[in-house]
Amino acid sequence: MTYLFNTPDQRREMLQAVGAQSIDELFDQVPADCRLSRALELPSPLTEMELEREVSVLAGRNVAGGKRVCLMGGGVYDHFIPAAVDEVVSRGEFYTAYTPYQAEASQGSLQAFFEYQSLVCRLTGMDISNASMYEGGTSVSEAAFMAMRVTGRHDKVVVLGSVNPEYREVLRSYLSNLKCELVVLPTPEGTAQLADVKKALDDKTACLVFQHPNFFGCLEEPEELARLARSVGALSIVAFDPISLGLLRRPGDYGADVAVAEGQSLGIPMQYGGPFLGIFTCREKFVRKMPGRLVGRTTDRIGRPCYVLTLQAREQHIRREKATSNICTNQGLLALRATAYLSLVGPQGLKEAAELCCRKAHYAAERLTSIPGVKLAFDRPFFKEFTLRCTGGAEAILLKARQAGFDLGPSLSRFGTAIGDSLKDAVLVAVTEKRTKREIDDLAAALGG
Amino acid sequence: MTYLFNTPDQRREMLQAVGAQSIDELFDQVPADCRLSRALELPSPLTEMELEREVSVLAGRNVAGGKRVCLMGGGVYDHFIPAAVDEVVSRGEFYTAYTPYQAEASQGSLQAFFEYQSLVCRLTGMDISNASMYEGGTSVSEAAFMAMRVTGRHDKVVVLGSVNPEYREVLRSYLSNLKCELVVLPTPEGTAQLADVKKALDDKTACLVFQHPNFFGCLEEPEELARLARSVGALSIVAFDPISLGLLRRPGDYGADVAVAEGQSLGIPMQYGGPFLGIFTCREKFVRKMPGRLVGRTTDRIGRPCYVLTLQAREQHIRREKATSNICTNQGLLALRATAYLSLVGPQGLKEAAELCCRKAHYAAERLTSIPGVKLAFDRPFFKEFTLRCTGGAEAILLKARQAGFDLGPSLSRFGTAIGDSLKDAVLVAVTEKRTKREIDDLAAALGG
Amino acid sequence: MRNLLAAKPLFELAHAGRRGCTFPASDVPERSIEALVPKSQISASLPELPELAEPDVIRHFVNLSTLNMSVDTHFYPLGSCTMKYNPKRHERLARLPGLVDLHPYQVDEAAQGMLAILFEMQEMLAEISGLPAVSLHPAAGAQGELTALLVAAAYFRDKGQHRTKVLFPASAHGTNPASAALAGFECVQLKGSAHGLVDLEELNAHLDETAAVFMITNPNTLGLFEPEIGRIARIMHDVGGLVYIDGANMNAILGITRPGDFGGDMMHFNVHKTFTGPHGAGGPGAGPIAVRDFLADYLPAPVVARRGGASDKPAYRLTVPSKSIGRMRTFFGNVGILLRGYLYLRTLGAEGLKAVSENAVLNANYLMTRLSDVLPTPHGKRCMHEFVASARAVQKERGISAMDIAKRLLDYGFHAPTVYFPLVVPEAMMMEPTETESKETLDAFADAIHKIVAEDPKFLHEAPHSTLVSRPDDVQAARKPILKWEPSAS
Amino acid sequence: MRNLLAAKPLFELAHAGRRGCTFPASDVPERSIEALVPKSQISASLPELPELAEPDVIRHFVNLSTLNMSVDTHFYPLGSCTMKYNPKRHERLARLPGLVDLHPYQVDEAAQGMLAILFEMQEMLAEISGLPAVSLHPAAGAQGELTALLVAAAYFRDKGQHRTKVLFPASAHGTNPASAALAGFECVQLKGSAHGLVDLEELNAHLDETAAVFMITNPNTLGLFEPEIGRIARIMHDVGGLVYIDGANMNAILGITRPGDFGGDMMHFNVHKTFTGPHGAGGPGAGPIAVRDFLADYLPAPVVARRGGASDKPAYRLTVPSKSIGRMRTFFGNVGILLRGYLYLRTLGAEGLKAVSENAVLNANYLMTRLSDVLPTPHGKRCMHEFVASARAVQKERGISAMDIAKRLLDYGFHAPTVYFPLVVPEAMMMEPTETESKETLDAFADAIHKIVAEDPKFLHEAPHSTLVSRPDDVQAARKPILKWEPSAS
Ligand SMILES: Cc1ncc(COP(=O)(O)O)c(C=O)c1O
Ligand SMILES: Cc1ncc(COP(=O)(O)O)c(C=O)c1O
Repeated sequence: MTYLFNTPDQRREMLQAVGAQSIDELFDQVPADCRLSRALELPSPLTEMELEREVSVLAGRNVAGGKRVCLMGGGVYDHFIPAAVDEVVSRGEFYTAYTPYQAEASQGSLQAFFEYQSLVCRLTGMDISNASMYEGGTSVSEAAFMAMRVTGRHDKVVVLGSVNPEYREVLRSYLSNLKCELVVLPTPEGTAQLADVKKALDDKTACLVFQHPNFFGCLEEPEELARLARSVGALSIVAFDPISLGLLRRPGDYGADVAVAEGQSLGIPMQYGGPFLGIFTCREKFVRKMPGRLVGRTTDRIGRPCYVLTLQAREQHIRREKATSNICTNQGLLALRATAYLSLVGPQGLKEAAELCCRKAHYAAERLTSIPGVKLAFDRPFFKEFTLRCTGGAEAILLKARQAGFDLGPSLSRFGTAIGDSLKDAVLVAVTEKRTKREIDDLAAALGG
Repeated sequence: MTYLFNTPDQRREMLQAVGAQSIDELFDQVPADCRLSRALELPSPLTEMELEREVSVLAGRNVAGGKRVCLMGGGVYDHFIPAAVDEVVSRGEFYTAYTPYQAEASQGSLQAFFEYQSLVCRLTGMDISNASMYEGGTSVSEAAFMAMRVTGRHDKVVVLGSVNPEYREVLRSYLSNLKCELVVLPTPEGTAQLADVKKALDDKTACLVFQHPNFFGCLEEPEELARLARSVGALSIVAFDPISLGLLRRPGDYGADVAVAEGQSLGIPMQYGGPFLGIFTCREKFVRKMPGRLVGRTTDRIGRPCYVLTLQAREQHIRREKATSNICTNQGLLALRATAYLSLVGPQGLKEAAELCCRKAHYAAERLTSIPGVKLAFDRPFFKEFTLRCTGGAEAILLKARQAGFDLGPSLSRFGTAIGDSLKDAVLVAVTEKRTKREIDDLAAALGG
Repeated sequence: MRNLLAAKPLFELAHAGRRGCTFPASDVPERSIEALVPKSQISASLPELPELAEPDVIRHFVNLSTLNMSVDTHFYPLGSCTMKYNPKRHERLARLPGLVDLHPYQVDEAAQGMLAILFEMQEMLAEISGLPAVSLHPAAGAQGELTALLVAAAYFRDKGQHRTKVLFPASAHGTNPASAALAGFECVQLKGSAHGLVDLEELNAHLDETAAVFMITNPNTLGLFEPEIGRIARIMHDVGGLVYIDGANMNAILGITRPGDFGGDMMHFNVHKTFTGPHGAGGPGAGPIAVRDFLADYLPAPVVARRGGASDKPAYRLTVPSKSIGRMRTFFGNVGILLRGYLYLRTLGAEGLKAVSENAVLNANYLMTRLSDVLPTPHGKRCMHEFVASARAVQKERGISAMDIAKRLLDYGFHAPTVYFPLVVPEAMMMEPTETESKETLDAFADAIHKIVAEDPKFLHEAPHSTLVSRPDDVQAARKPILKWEPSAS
Repeated sequence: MRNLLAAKPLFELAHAGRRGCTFPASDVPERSIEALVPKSQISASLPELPELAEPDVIRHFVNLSTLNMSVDTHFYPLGSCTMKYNPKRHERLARLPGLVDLHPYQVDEAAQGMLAILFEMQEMLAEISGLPAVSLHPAAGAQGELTALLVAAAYFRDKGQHRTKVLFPASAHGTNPASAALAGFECVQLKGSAHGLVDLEELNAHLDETAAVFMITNPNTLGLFEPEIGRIARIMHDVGGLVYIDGANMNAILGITRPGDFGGDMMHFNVHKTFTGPHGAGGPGAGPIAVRDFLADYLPAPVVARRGGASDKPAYRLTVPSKSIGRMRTFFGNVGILLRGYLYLRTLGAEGLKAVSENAVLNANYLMTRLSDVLPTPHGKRCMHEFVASARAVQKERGISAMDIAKRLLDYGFHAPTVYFPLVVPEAMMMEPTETESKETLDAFADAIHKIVAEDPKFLHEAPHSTLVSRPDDVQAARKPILKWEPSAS
């Protein structure tokens, strides 16, 4: 009982002060017929030493870390995380604090989140950023809901088939009890067919959602897509890859109305899927309609500059059912990770990382497609990730790679109908700045290239 | 160049302010004939990512951590380290601070070291503790030198053969350019022969040095040894095992004049031999003769209680060649580890740990001596460590164990003449609270027991 | 030991040409980037990120951190937030490479250790809630609510029922109505009783065949256990609706009573509260939900299943419930936080978990008693894990508001309680000490409050006095929002 | 954000019966402890350690930490201490299980990765020093001195020479004479020249066939490079003695000049200074020594050797030099610190290392220039990596002492320079900015000093004003030392 403070003698004293005979008496308000009359059936307690032993054994049963070489993608990537990022988020004053409602006791977090918002605006070229959403998928949904509020159109949302299937599934769930139609435009060539997009959009459409680079790794034509949306009064919502902005044009450059992202690449470990970081940015004019917390700068009683949570009137704890979102707990500590990461890499580091990813991915694509039976699924430019089709089947190549110490994937069959049968022999391969030529060569050799 | 701040433009500005044409000019004081006219030949620089990759590979070439089971001893032990200890020493304010000379800017370290001194006094039952020495071996030497100062006897130091051979070797080196005789009393039965000790001590003897539990794991008769020393006016110096004090009598209880220890067991990882913690405690009356830093409590300008480095007149930076030791940089951060460790385990935890070590060591001794050809070297009570003789040779049993995932040892042959040929088939085995019955059984089985 | 220089805005610390993290040169055959990516896609300039060296960054953020209060440094009795101690072993173990470096799309057979942990977490939460089917998927409590409501919607759709209303008491947390609205329900807010409890008549008055879900936090926001919870559930079930238990206050009743036992059909846990997340200055959390058997098939995907019987296939796998509402987020869930919750539960066991609630409730009652002379608690003679005291008396007598006391507490080295919530209590001060605080701390805190209410009111209006800033101007912040740093603004 | 409650002495936070770390029950067959260990050996009572829970301990030490200044938080221009930034990658990598969990007696074939690192560290230090034989064994600089002096003693003994004297300038660091005395040498302290350098005549006057070693810090304590170092070495060699270079100030000359090139026969490095240890609030350090070929056989054991040629034996092994003086401590050395030094050198490479010194020297010269109007530097128009300014003028004119300025700097958020050392400079303020500080920081520091010297002297005598305590009473502390907490003393 390492965490409980009061000793039996103290508990007695306290009960006496309270005027109760026993601790049980304090629970008198709980009706007898609701009380659990037995002990919970949970595994027996463990000391720290035992816990460490047991969990280390379990961790050892995962194929991860150590000598593995990770080329997996699909929205989560094995990017390098500088040690200084870990150091920043390891400060107890950050990670054991609550949401910074009490401004005087939270200037550290508040300023850090203000800096996060500022950095993300600069990264994306967008006007404003909130202080984080749950992750990339819900950011897309929140963006679509905001588009409905902004446009007043609640009937139709158009999303490209080249958008991460999980993002699309989340959107479908979020819309499942509403009357809004979700139109998914197939992208058999790996990217949007502009003519189809144009056809799908109309004056009932709240927004067009696309991803760039998209789920298959391919580059879309973002400026065109944003223009098409604009032309029918819909918002363009792009899901981008933060690392790609060390090389590619920014959402603000190509006219996106809302730019969201999974921020995992910015210094966040893969940890089997979360916690990650939902980045959410948009045009200034949407500020009072946007979801999520915002930190603003102001001055204090005697004019000193300081930071506070602001525009809270949008949020659930004030506006309740009229709130712009139901989000309360967000992903503060991950936003702090991204802040530290962006501060450390700076413009030049981000460029280096992006170019390394790009170069190595192209080298890997070249090497892997030299393997008989393996080819690129799409003839489209890509950034750091690409889709391979494998005559021998997706699972076979993944297994072969895994046995040689390389993790590829996911296999697109994992996504079922959200991707469809036509790509069930396909796998994703992502190459980050961490991979070396040697590893890529070894992988190709292991796969028979 | 992640660590260098000034950019080329700033360097130019600064040079201008300084009135120099170039950085080179600043080095004009270095005579030309001393200047290195070539670049240093060092390995090429590595980015953080490369460094991590390279060092991880090297770390992987050591047989350590992960799935190994460590039963090695000889002064360094695989005790459990609570995560909270790591958290405390990971605070940048502690580990990136200097020696707390500037008291107002160092109250955190000063108070922590004051608490360290207090805890160590309570642990040992001794009057005073300094704020740390390098490690156990030099603590022994420093104690012997203090004994010479205190007794005014500079001719003879007596040390038992059952003292850690490395402690004895250090003492020999420290005395190598002095006229002091170092008498080592053999302990063929594993512990001191009191009659021999008595014979060896005389009124020229500065001190008697013994270890308890001793290097072979055996328990000495500390009270008798202290008494024998006292009877000739020599100081008794004991090297103890901090964990053993959860069970065994304290140096203060049995009348030691000086009690020193290797503090590694108190929350410090094994890290191939250092940095560790030299514990140094003694009687109050030696305070002005003792080596090492001391933190004292005092009050400030307006009477507030506070902490300062004190009795610095003993130290090299004030007393120079008359100083009580040459130590300057000590082992502050390791003292902080021990402070956190002792605070966390408390009296009850220390008792639990000590008893677990003792019980498991005895179980292990029983199991291992049931292996044909393996027997205890000494018929003496022991605490957590014991010496085995192996008919098949020491190296053979170590190798066999190692191949099965168990690390034993060291083999006593490692210590050459400091131990002697009679024990060259012997190995040490230490059993900490971390070991399980299952592991011990598996080890015994792997060795043919 | 403040260093205001290093705490300047990040952007003002930057200098052109400085580098933090650098990357190695490319080792693959050199080709120009334009040969790989169409030039039209390439940005003409780099993002305008600040240029800093690693020491700048560390000194900046370490200094910022010291401007925070936190559980590691201060007593933090923020009501409704369960600011308990976050054990350091969790941080160490959650960092094990086999856990932290695991890609979410790693195939099941290569993630058996993780799946075993998550499966066991599902099982433990089912046992603690008394509700057999668990989804670890939701990212936080609010998403748990939304998820459960969409599960309910799917269930009703499946049964061919058209239920449109979600009901909740006025004291409900803001996420309850917000989630209901987001899920496409109509929100019905019920007035509470004079005792701070659910008013059964009011509830009855709003019930009909369109009632889908009644959402209730129990123990409620006033720190009271709804004595009529059994009847409330029966009434709701009688009209064919479901009862949702907002589990934010589970810290009061672990091993004492279970939502499934007092009539709940669905609930969420806030792992970052009850199972010591930690809070991360706002997040992340994890908001797993537990539901009754008949709702299990609608749970979002994926859930972890264990293969029964002997098999040479791996024991654990991800599955999709047969009528699943789909996903509510990408990937499995906020695994890093779930893991910490798992470690907590494995450390405590059944007895330890019950002791958590016992001590949380004892601490709250003790503190309430210690403060009763100056800050009486209008609702209830006893409380559960938290209580809502009122500063109305000192406000009337001495002109000292709840806000004044809260701000002044910072000077005494304590974080403030939640103030002005819930609205039913005038000058509300909602205090939740949690079980990981000692009597000594509670006494010191109570002593501080006693001193504060005797201080000069004018002095208190200007509190805090020891912090870097005092009483920020929220109105100014909202009127002309400055939401990012700009060169001119500095 | 101070929490003075948590910063109370540890012992006052304790409460009987509270537990922090607990251990599992024994799993081996139960036997009474008395059956294992003689009763007479067993303590009748437990040590009187405080009883605390984990949250107590964390909150206590985290709060204490915030009472420190440190490199992570503040500019720390402490002269002679090389308070440079400690890279975070070092902390991460030094924690790798294969390094941190390695037992020192692991056999060589099972420690090849570690031995490879240590071997390469030896090689790199040999190259940097210009002295071919390296021992990584000593625990800190002072132990490096002692070790080298014992090496010299063994060498002279071996050559049948009876040399008894160690000479050093008056400005030598205290460890130099202390080490010489400990090693059994007679200490001869030489007066310095008016320029703060070695006085050659004075040196000559003390040289004879009993002179063993001349110890010299170069660059010296005034931040000046001894221009006559070549001649000094020749003089010393001419009488058959050896020259020891105290390498504490190596940060000034990395890749610029090498002790082996300017006549040194032996030297130590302070890895915790030059190669960014970190300092750990007093330690640990690592004080490897490098010596000339003819001294190599006397080095302490063990050293790492690489097997030449093809062999199926492991490449690296520990060896004992043929005439080794033996060990100076247990085990290999302060490996954790050596490792950080290794990581630093591998990060920087030759060019980076030279840039360290260039920038360290530029920063020092710049700061010296910025302060020259108010705190002139009496010795030298230029300095190396540090300089010793004097507050004599402000002291005379305004009654403001070096101590006043130092203490007041704390209020401005800067750590103080070293004061009143070396003694040759009146009102000395010894400043070493290091290379990891920016011009902006140096400017802010210089600005602060300019402000301070214009402040009210009386106000300054009572500085610092913003810290928890101000001007502790050292005399009281030493007169009746209180060296541990006792119940009565609180
Ligand atoms: C009663 C109650 N319900 C719901 C929530 C929302 O949970 P979360 O913040 O995890 O989304 C909270 C959190 O503050 C709460 O206190
Ligand atoms: C010039 C000089 N020599 C020697 C030393 C002693 O080194 P260490 O503290 O590592 O023992 C120091 C350290 O302060 C020093 O500055």
